[in-house]
This record gives sequence, C-alpha cells and structure tokens, in this order.
Amino acid sequence: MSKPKVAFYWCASCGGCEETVVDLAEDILGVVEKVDIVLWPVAMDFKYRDLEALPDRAITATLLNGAIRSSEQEEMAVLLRRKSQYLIAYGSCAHLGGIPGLANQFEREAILRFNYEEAPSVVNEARTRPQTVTEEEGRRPHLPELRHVVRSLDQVVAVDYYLPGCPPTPNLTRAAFDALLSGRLPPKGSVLAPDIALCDECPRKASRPADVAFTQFFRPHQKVLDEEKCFLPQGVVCMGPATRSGCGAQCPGGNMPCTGCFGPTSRVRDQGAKILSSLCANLGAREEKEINRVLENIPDPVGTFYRYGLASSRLRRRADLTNV
Amino acid sequence: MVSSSQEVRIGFYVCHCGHNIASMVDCPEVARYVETLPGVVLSRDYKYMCSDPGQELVQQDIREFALNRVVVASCSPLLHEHTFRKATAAGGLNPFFFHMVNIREHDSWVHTDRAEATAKAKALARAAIRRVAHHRPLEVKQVPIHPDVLVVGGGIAGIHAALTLANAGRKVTLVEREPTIGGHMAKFDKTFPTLDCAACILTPKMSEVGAHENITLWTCSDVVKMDGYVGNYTVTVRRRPRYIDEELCTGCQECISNCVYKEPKFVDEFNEGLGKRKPIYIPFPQSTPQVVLIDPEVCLNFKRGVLTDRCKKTCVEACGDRKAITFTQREEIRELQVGTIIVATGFQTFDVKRAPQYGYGSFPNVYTALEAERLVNASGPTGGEVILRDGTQPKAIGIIHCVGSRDKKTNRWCSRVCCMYSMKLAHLLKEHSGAEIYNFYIDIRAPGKSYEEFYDKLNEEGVHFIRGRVGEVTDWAMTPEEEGKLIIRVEDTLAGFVRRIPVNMVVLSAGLEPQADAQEVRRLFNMSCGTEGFFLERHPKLAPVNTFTDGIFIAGCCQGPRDIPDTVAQAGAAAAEALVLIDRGHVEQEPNTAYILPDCSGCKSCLPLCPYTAITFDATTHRAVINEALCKGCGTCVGSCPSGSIGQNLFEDEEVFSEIEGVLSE
Amino acid sequence: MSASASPSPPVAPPATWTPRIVAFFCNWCTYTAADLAGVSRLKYAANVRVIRLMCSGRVDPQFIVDALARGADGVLIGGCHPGDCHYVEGNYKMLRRFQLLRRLLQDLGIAPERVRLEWISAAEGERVKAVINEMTAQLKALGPLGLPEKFESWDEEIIALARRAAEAAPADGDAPASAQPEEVHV
Amino acid sequence: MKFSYFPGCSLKGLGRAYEESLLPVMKHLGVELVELDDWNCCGATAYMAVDEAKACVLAARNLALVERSGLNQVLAPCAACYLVLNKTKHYFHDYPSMKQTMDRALGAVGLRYRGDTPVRHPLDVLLNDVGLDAIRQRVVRPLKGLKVATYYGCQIVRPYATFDDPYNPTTMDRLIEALGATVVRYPLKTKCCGGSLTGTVPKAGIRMVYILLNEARKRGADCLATVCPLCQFNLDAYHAQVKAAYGPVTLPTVYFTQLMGLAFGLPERELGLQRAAIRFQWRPAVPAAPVPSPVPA
Amino acid sequence: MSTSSTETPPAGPPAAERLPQETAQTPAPKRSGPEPKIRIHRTIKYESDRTPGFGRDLMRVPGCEQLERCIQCGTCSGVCPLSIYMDHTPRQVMALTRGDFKREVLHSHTIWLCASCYACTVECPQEIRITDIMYELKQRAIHEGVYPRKFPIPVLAHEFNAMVRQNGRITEMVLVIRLFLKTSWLAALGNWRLGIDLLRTGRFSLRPERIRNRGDIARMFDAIDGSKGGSA
Repeated sequence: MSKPKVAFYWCASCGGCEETVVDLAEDILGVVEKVDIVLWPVAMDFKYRDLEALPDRAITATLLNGAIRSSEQEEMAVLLRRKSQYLIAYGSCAHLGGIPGLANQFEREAILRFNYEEAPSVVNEARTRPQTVTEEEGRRPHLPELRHVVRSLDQVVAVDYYLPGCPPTPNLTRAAFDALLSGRLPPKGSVLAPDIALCDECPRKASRPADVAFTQFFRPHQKVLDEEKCFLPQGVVCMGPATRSGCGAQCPGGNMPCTGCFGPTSRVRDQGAKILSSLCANLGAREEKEINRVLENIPDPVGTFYRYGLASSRLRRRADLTNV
Repeated sequence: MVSSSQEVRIGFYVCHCGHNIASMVDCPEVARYVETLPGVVLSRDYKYMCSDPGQELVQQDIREFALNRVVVASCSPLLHEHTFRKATAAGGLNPFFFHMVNIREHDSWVHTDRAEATAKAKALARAAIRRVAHHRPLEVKQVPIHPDVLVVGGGIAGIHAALTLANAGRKVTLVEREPTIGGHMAKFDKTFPTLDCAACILTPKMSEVGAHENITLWTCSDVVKMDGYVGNYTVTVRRRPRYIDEELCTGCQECISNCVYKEPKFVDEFNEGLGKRKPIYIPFPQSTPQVVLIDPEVCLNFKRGVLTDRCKKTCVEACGDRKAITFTQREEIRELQVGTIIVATGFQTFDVKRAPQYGYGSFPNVYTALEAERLVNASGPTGGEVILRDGTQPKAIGIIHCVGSRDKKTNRWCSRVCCMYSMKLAHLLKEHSGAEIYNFYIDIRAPGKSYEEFYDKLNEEGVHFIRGRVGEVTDWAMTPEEEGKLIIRVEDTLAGFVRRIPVNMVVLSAGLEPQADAQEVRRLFNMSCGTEGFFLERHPKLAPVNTFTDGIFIAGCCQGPRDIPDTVAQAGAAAAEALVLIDRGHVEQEPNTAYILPDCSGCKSCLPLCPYTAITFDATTHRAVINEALCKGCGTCVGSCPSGSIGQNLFEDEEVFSEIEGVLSE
Repeated sequence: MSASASPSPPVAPPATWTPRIVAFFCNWCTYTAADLAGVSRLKYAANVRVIRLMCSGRVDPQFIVDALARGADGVLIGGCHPGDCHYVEGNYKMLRRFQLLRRLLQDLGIAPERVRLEWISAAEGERVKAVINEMTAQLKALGPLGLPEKFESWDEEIIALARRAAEAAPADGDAPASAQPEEVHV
Repeated sequence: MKFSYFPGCSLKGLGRAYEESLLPVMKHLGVELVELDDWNCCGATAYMAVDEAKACVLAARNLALVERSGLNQVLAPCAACYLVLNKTKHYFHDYPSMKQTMDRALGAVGLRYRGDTPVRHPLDVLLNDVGLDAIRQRVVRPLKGLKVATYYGCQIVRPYATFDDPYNPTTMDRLIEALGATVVRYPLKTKCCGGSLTGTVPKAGIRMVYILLNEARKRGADCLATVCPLCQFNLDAYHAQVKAAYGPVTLPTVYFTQLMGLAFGLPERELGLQRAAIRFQWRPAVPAAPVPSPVPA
Repeated sequence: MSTSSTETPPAGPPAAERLPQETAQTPAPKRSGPEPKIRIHRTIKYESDRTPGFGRDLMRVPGCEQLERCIQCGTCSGVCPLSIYMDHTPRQVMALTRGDFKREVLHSHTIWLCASCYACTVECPQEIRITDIMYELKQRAIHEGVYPRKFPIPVLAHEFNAMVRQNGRITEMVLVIRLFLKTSWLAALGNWRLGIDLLRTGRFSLRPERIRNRGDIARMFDAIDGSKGGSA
C-alpha cells in the first residue's frame, strides 16, 4: 500500500463540490490509479471509527468542502486535520464560508425560531426544537449542536491550501492533484488559483469602455443581456474585477455576471468593501438623492457583495444589536 | 510589496514643545511606553525637537544606533514634516523613512484631561511605529519653474505686485476685469491718516504699469481656466471687447466729445452712479490704459449688444485716420504659460440695502461711504462740493460705522478700515461743507501707525463721537427741530441714555466683504476660503500670502479687509514669494504618486476616476498605466481598485491598515 | 434575540467608557481644519484618532470595516465641501461609497450613526469640534459596538474545540485551531 | 382650503370685532375655518413673563389638539397667539429640555405634540394661499380714495414670522391696495403700540399710542389698519387719555378684515364696525356692484 | 445745530424724544420740609455687591445663551420704544446681568417696561434674544419677590396665571378689574370713560370663558412643576 491516501469530506455545503471530482471525467481514472480514496461519503460507505483508527497523518491529502456550522462538522474537521498531511479547503464554502455563510446575517436564535416556529410552512404547536441530547426508550442519542456562526474551514483548523470556486473547476482540481502527486507545492496557505482578477481572462474584457459612469443598475433578470459586452457598462453588477481568476470566466461565458465565488485576490482584505468602493466611485451622480436613486437597484448589498465571503469578511457576521 | 527585508530599527522622539505639549501630555511616559514597542531601538523625549540641537540629535542617533526609521511626535506635519525629513536625510537615511505624529494641534491643544491626552499620544505614536516599519525609500522629483508670473486683479495690490516683479526683471501679465486698473483706491480722495491725495500716489504707479516693458496689461479680461501645477500653469483668459483697438487709440478722447449724445446721460459706474457718462467714455482721466471704450448696452450703434445702423458714427469720424474704433471687435480667448500666480482680486463693499433700518434707497440723503468719497473728490461729480441729491448742502451729517460689519446677521467680522475711513470722511466732509459731523461707532479701532493721533485730531476738530450702534434712521419727526430731517435714534452708551439726532445727510460706512464671485475664483485657482469667504492663507502667521496650492499667492483685500499700507506690504511679500520660487528654478514634488502593480487585471475601473487623466489603458499589456508626471497623489484610484492592484507611495494600504491597527490596539 | 443565547454576552459598558472614533481626514481641508481647531485651542473629546490621507477619495471602505472590526465604535470621514476638493472630485467618490456602505452596514446591524461623512473646510475648526463632540455623544448613546469582544466570544467555541483536540492528540505536531482565525487566512 | 382656527381669548373679548369680520371674509373667499375644539389660552405675553415653561406647555396643548383634530394647519389671527404658538414650535425643536417638558405635561392629559403643525397668520394665508387675484375678483365696492396707514405692530413680523420682511412688511399694503385703497407711507408700521403698558404704565403706553396716531394723521391717513386685537384696542380706546396728555388726535383704527368685508360688500353691521370707540365711516364714491355668492368651500 | 459742543447747552434736558406738549422740565419730586441740596448714595460697586454665577446661570436658560457675546453696542436701546423711560437701558441691563449684578437688575424697572415687541431681538448684531432675557429676568424677580407689591405688571402676570390655571382661558374684563382692584383704585376710577366705551360697544363682558376639560391645565402644570424647561 504505497499509494498516497486521499479523503474527501463534506460539511455545510450543497454537495456540489463532491460531485466535481466526477467532473474530472476520464482523468478520474488516472487519479484513482495513483491514489487510494479512503473517505468519500458521497460515493463510498465509511465509518467514523474507521477513520479514527487510522494513524495520525496517514492521509496524504484531505479535500474538505463545506463551511463549518455544527459541532459534528467541527469534530470531523479536527479529526481530518489530525489524520491528514495536507488539509485542503475545497470550494467556496470551506474557503470563505460560502452561501451558508450568509446565515451570519442572523442570530442563531433567530434562525432556529424562524425555521422551527415562525416560517409559514411550519406546523409545530409544541414549539419543539432539536435537542443535542434526548432520551428515548432508555437510549440517549446525541445530535450535533448548531454553533453561533458559520465558519470557513480555516477559522476552525489550520488549512494548507485553498481550492476556490463554487464549485472548483476541474482544471484547478486536476492541477492541484498534479501538484500534490508531484510534490511541486506552492507555499502553505496559498490559494491554488491565479492572484489576478477575473477580468484578466474574461472574453468580454476588451468590450469595456474606459469611461463607465453608472446611471442605473439592473439585476440580471431585469434586462436582456448583451452576450458579448462587458456586464458593467450594461449596468449589471459583475464581481469579476474583485474576484480571483482561474475559473476560465465560465459565468460570463454563460452570459451571467461573476458573483465572486473565487474570493478576493491576496491584496484585498475584504472583497465586498472593495467591489462596493469601485462600483460606487464610478457612479455618475453627484447629489445624494440621485446617488441613492441609482444605488437603490442594488437592493441587497450584503447578498450581492458577500455572496460567498460573509463568513470571512472583516465584519464576519451580523453584530448583535440587542446586546449593544 | 512594501516591507523591507532589512531589520527595522526605529528611533522615536517625543517633543515637549516647551509647555505646549508637555503641559497636557506626559512626554517621558510616552517615551517610556514607545520604548517597549517592537522595532523601537531608542525612544527619547526632548524639549524642542524642531530646534537645531533637536534635529542634530536625530542625525547623531541615526548614525550611532544604526537607526533606519525615525518617528517624531510633535506638532502638525503640515508645519514641520519637512524639517524632520531634512534631518533624517542629513543623518544619512532616505527622508521617507521618517513619519510624524501630531500630538500638539490634534492632542495637547484640544484636550483638557492629561491622562486622556497622554493615552491618545501613545495611541498615535503606536500607529506611527507600526506604520513606519512599512516605509520604503522614495525619490523626490524636481520640476522646473516657468519664470513668468500672472497677477490677477489690478487694484493697488496687483499693481504693486506686478511692478515689484517686473522691476526684478520678470515677465508679468496683469489681468484686470474692469476697463482700467486702479481698483477702489482710484476712487478715493485722500488716504488716512496722512491725508495725502490718493490719485497723487496711485496714478504714477498706474502709468508705470502701463509703460513697463516687462508687464503685459490686459484689461476687460477674466481668467476662465487654470490647469497644471506649481511652476507650470496654463491659464486661459477671456478678453472682452472694448470696441477700441488698444494699439491704435491715442487717448485723445475726441470721440467722446463728438458722440451723438451731446450730454452725458448714463450711469457713471466710476462715480458710484452720482455722475453721468456717454456710451463712449473713459472711466476717469488717469485711466490706465489711456484707452476709451464703448458700452454696447447704450451705444446707439448697438441695440442690445447687436450691431445695427442707428447711429451716424460721429465718433468714428472724429477718430479719423487713427481707425481705433472697431465695432466688430469680438471676445478673444488667450492662453498663457506661467510658473506662479498672484491673486489680488480685492473686495466689494457691503450692500447697505441689506441694512434697511438705515434707509438707504428710501431716503435720498443717505449715502454710502464710497459715494461720499466721490462727493468730496475734486474730480468727482460735484467737483468736490458736498451737494446732496436734493441739491441742498448739509448742515449736519451723521456717519454710521460698522454697517455690514460686526453683525451676525450680515457680516460678522470687523472690516478693519471703516473706523479710519469714517474719520477721514468726517474730516473731509467737515472741511468741504462746514457741517456738524457725528460719528456713531461701536468701538474706535485705530491701531495703525499715526492712527490714534488722527483720532485725536478729529476730536480737536470738533467732530462728535457718539458711542452707540444706530437703531434706525427715519424721517418721522417728534419735535419741530426734526421736521424735514433724517433722524438718527441711538443710545449714547457712554452717557447712558437714548438720543435722537436730526441730520441732513447720513453716510453709511459699509464694511468690506469678499467679491461676489470669490467662490468661483477660489475654485478656478484651487484655493480655499475662510468661513467669511475671503481667500484662506496657508498659515495665518507663517505663510500669510501662500495658499494651499503651491505657486499661488494672495495679496490685498481678497484675503481679508486691510488698509493700503498693509495691502502694499502684502503685495510685496507675495511678489517676493513668487521670486523665491522662480529664482530657485525648480520645485520638489511630494512623491505620493500612485502606481499600478503587476497583477492588474486591466478591468478599467480606475480609468474614469482620475481627474487628471493620469491613468490610461495599455493596449499591448492590457493593463492600466499611471503617468507619474500627471498623478497628483489623491489616491482615489487606490481606494477604488477592486483587486487591490494600485499602490500609492506614502499611503500604501499596508501603511494605513497598520495605522488603524495601531490606534485601536490598546 | 435573547442575550443568553450568546456564549458570553458583552458586558455592559463601565461608567467610564468612552467611544473610540477612528477618523480619516483629507490633508487639505479637514486635517487642516483640525489643525486650526488646535491653533484656536478649541476643546473636544479626546477619543478620536485621526489618520491623515491626501483626499477623502483615498478612504477605502476596507479601512472603515477594518476599523470597526478592530474595535472602533465609530468612523468619521472628513473631506472638502462638494466642489472644493483639492483633487476636483475625490470627495464625491467618497460620498457615493458612503451612501451604499452605510446601507450595507445597517443591513449588518451596525447603526448608520456609527459611520459619518462630513465636509469640513480648512476654515471650519469649530466644525471639527462640533462634529467630534456630537458624534461622541451619539456613540455614547448607542453604546459600544464591541466587535472584537463579540468575535472573542464566538471564538470561545473554537478555543474549547482546539483544547479538546489538543487533549485528544497531545503529541500531534500540527498546529491546532487558531484562536485568531482571521489572521490565518492568507 | 380648510384650517383649524385658533381664536384666542382676545377674539372672544375685546377683539371680538376681529373675529366678527374675519369669519365672514374668510367664508366669502372659500376658506373654511374650523374652530379648534376646547382650545385654551395660548400662553401669551404676560404669561411668558411668569413662567416660560408653562407658557410653552399651554401653547403646546393647543398645537397637540390641532394635530389630533386631523387638520394640518392652524390659523392664529391674534398677533400674540401667533407669536407664542410659533415660539413654542421653535422651542420644541431647538431645546431638548423644553421638548421634554412639553412631552411630560401633555402626557399627563393624554396628548402628544409632534411639532410639525404650521402656524399661519390670516395675512399669510390671504396673500400666499388665496392670492391677491382671487381677492381682487371679490371686490365690489373698491375703497377708492381711502387713505390707509397700515400698521402691523410687532409680533407678527418679529421674530418668528417668515412670510414678510420684519423691517418693511408689505403683505397688508398689497392687500389693501388690492381693495382699491391707497396706502400712505408709514414708517411706524412695525413699532410697538405699547402693548399692555397702556393699562399698567399709562404714561408710557399713552405716549406710544399718541405717536402712532399722530404720525398717521400727519401723513394724511383716514384710518389705521391693524392685524392685532391689542393694537386695535390701544389705538382705539385711549383717545380720551391721549387728548388729555397731548391734545386731540382722532383717527379710527380698523381691522384689515373689516376693510376687506367692506370692499367685498358684506353687510356693515356684520363686520363689527360698531364695536369701535372711534367709529370708522366710509362711503364709497361709486355705488356697489352686486355681491357675488361666496366661493363654495 | 443746538447741540454743538462749542455752544451753550440748552437750559432744560435735551429736546430729543420730547413731545411738543411735554414739559421740558422733569417734574421735581414733591417734598415736605427742608431737604439737603444734593442727595448722595454710594454708586461704587465692590465685589461683594455681585452675585457670582448669576449671569452664567441665566445664560443656561433656553433663549438666553447668546448673552455672553454682547458687545455693548446699544442697538437694543437704540431701537427700544420704551428705553426713554427706563432707569437702565436694555444695554445696561445686559451688562449688569453679565456682570452678576443681580440686585441692580432685578430691582430695575426696565424689565417691567419691556413690552415684548422684539425689536431688540431682531436688531441685535450678536443675535442675543434680549426679549427672552427680559422674560427670564421678570420671572426671577417674581420668584425672588423683589418687584414692587402693587406694581401692576407682576400683578397682572399673577392674575393671568391664576385665571388660566382655573379656567384655561382669559376673560379680559375680569382680569382688568382684578388688576385695578389689586393695584390702584385711582387708576380704575381714572379709566371710567374707557369702561363706558367698552360697555357701549359691546366689548365689556364678565361672563367667564372656560375650557371644557378644565382639569387639564392644572394637571399639565403639576406634571412639570419644579422642573423649569430651561434648567433641565
């Protein structure tokens, strides 16, 4: 058994990342030939105790996707960290918190209350909520606890590399495997994608004029989008200028603006603040009233600018005003 | 990108500034605290850091302790950053390894709790210590200075500045909005306190301007645009038509006597509307240039500014072969290259109608001070006789001080010259009419050389001084002696009771205020205005003729009310400041320019943000490029770059973040 | 949302608590006005820390969120009056950012009064004093923002986890979870 | 056009002729006035001198009642009421401590004042809402040949009014000229009538009345037109005392609304003219045109 | 001009503000028995004559803040229609107040002569609200009980207060009658013709005006008693 061991794991995520391994298509065969997959919940049955039984650092690399929200996910993250030589945050959720991270706009209590009591579709007169421990017929099953905030993987355990994307593209995954297997690894902590914004590889780049002054914003569904032209002069928010490249500009290729899943470049501390700065500075209006009229069509700045990055933003999550 | 591989060795100095800082900030304690911070090799407190020994201390320490960063906590960097950069350089370091902390203007002078002020000083110092670690060596650029000068405004300030520069051999362009130079001073009869005739001292200087080989005089002209930076300004001037070819007109004025209007009929601006002039006229006999002009609003040959054929053109006939009259003259736009600019645009007098309680406009015998100037002037509309609008001669005259001055509802400031000019007018009016003169004042402000003596002289002459701000000027009489007169109701505050004083003439000593277009002029030349609207000097004491824009200087009443001696002195100072720049031949530019990092994605977001078009898109590399010569260092593109791919010397992201961290990590 | 839901609710501010304000002042107008306030010996609250930039246009919204995240209770931005910017329109650029940023912060539960943009010309030393005092009073009424404390309270969960992990594998050479996760990130 | 109407104590007492002429004139112009239910003393001048806070509370009760009534503007014809209501509104906004006081007092009687009710004077409404054109159209008996000295007094132009120039108010001048009369230049138009001093320090008060009457007479006025019940009372009721101190000066003082009523051809007996000590007599040179029916409200 | 400094001053007081019919001579006070030629009293002020803090305290009242800016220009007196009768001109009242001369200010009859015409407030170049300061001074004089007992103005104010508290409105004639009863019978008699005029013209009404919710006023006052708006 000299083949390196590889694990895939899945925390708070949609599962799409695990599927991407299949997106490697025939290359998957090459990978499988060279490695042993020891953990892959979406495809293989595997027990916690089996994993625990492995010696520490026995797994060469673990590709963990999903954000960390529950105590169980935390435990798995810690366990996998211990068993792995390289822990790779795989995909936007593990990298930045991802879509689940948007929950950080709300208090945990509010989330529980809404989902178990107040949502229109809920019938729960007893106001029952999931408990971490219950007693039933003499047994005491445990349920994971929901943590106060959604975290990116590196906010829970040390991470060696990041593979960005929602989900990461096969090319990047393939390159990561190649690097891992060949040992030609970049410095620890690197994001395994180019450190330059998406526009660099966007086919629409050349169509952007040098004098954009926004007078109106549209959401993608509000307008018939020109398939060739840069989205920004069309008044559609595109996160491309504030987002790492490496995806091959797939969304613009499908006539949708970039939503920022690769996260910011290394030179940026807060992706949302940066795109906000750039878009607003380029508004045409001068009067407060007119400025706000134009900006009105960005109805949800948090959801727009921090779609993937709220959990790793400078403000990280909603502050609790009730205690302030 | 900004860190230096070398080990950081910081020297920190906290200045007592005598008691200015030390009385509110525990300087030794700050020094002790900073010594504990990472990277700090030595930390000292010292009485006067800006003194020579203070600066030498820095130089010695750099050499002795192999310092490679210097932080001084003292006054505002706007005051002494330059000083300490020089000291750092003299110690053998790049001057930009220095950073300054403002614990005087922003701390000791504005706070009252010693513990809080000391804590603040520590926080600011901590931020600087963190920041300075990121500093890098930078080069200062030198830009040559164009030796020509523009002077804007041809009053006594502009005239004096232009002559000073021209006599020093510099080429000067003097731009004046009116058809003649001379400004307000040309309207005065006498000047206080010496009572020498304004024309006698001004007109020789005016003619000298007109004749000087180094001065180009453009009247009827406005500056409409200014571009560039210190040493290299491009100025656009609009020259309005006067319908006379200045080169051909000899100033014989035969055209005026031959105008179809036999009698002067139109409001004479120079005489404050007290006299009349013709459509073709010269503002006053000593006008410079000695060239007539045509008022197209009233000239029969123009109907509402459009050329018609309604006149026999007798003026043209009179001009004959000289052919100086050109009805078809058009507005011209000219461009100038200059290195420095002196703005001397003067003031306007307060519109006394804004103080309706004094009845100007309702009662014909209420005059403004400038009208009174013309009335006592031998070359004025009445030949110097004090004859009122109703044809009578006054037996009693009230002069009301502070009209539109020291009044929060109009202008808050003291106009500084009114006390003196009111007394001058009191003297002249008494001399010319023999009337009883009452001065109504709040306080007499006579702080100049020989001014108090002038006040004494007026008292000796029997001019009445009543301390009290007049409540109203009215025409309703209560006693027979008041019938048909203007009655001034005032508290004689020194006597402690209210008085009613009937007079035949009231003179309103209007205050001085900024020109109506001061705000536009300010924007034009990139200057600031104080709250009252006068142009703001860079420092009230140490840089009174400098503005916040290098190479632009101010002189005269555009900076604030002042009298003629002060104006002339200030104009000389402004000329000297311009000469300093010109003679040095170059200016040094702060190296705070922005630059594009290699990881630019070419998204073009920054291109429209630069007001100086310093950022362009390189079509071959598909990246943005910043032209360092055009960049002025505002950093707007840096703050807006969505991928963090623009840096700015002296204000790098890391430097600012480290400051934020520094001020907040307690 | 009950206070008890948080792992350790922020403690009520002590009576001596004063808000911390980070101010970004443009070199030409507001910084100069603050100098003028000093020269005029005006007195104002000592809790403001001024960072000098050349223009309000340089104020990157990242600076603002960073200051709040690091414990500022309020951020004050001072620039030249509209039309007066030394760099033509840097202040307008800041105004535009400010409008959306304030909305964004509000959506994140941060009171809009905590971030303030003021036009203060070089002559308005009095205004510097008035604005700082007024903002201090407003922030006092709002109470501490306390983001670092909040982050710390969340981190208790992670510190506990790291401790458990360390107990489970004391010999493990790899670094346990960091107590300062945001520092780990790139 | 509909206003809440705050008459104030004077218009129910000494100044009832003002109300008697104001109501029909406003009705005639289609301005509906709804008397504020259960209004109380505005807290006027004398009260301000005893306790400013209480005066403000009194005024605030009225303003709160207006807001409760659902009408969004209040018309205060009396100069003192106009001033006090406006002053209270200013204090409410300018001084947090005053606002607290008002809130507390009103809270005790279950009322609340929000602070946004405009307080209007009839002159303001007539000039700016009704308009001179509409007024001119109503004139059937132009007051041609009548010389009027317009007397505004102090408190409607100072210090809170914004609808006219405090130095040289002209709203009443323009209104009276629209009625066909001639306005004489009267420099005392904003001088004080003596206020309550006629009653308390007669020597000072009577002198002021004399000056006002005498100057108007000297300038050829047939009458003084006023906007304030106290001014009207002072200028009308003390002729005997004036005569005793300074000799006879007889000049009638009318409310501007009375002149309007006359010009509109409204019945004289319904304009309260009989309530003056010095009766105002005016017979037009031209016979009246038929009176048009009032504008529907 | 009669007032030229070189000429002999006129015999009487200055003619200004004197009505043609007024006597040029200030009437001499009626005296009985021999009086000294001149009566003197101390006018010098010692520090102990001041009430330190009086001015500062007054400036804390809403509307009175600007007093500290007074430049003693006299505009207030210049426009005041009553300044001709005042023992201290309004300007002097400002100076005395600011100088903490509480006794002089509260005993001055200037504050009782102010007719609240606001001319001074509108004209003051320092935007001092002099009328409001006069109100505040009146209130303090009443509070301290230093006004003349039968001086009509404070009495009027007091009666006004009582009537409003009770009825919510003012019945002017009742007020006037009470005023005369409490101050001077003589004055009431002197005004008999006025009363007749009022009766004749239907303006003399003694029917008390009342509001419906009469308790309201008292309840409101009780709610704020002891807490003056300004001092909070």
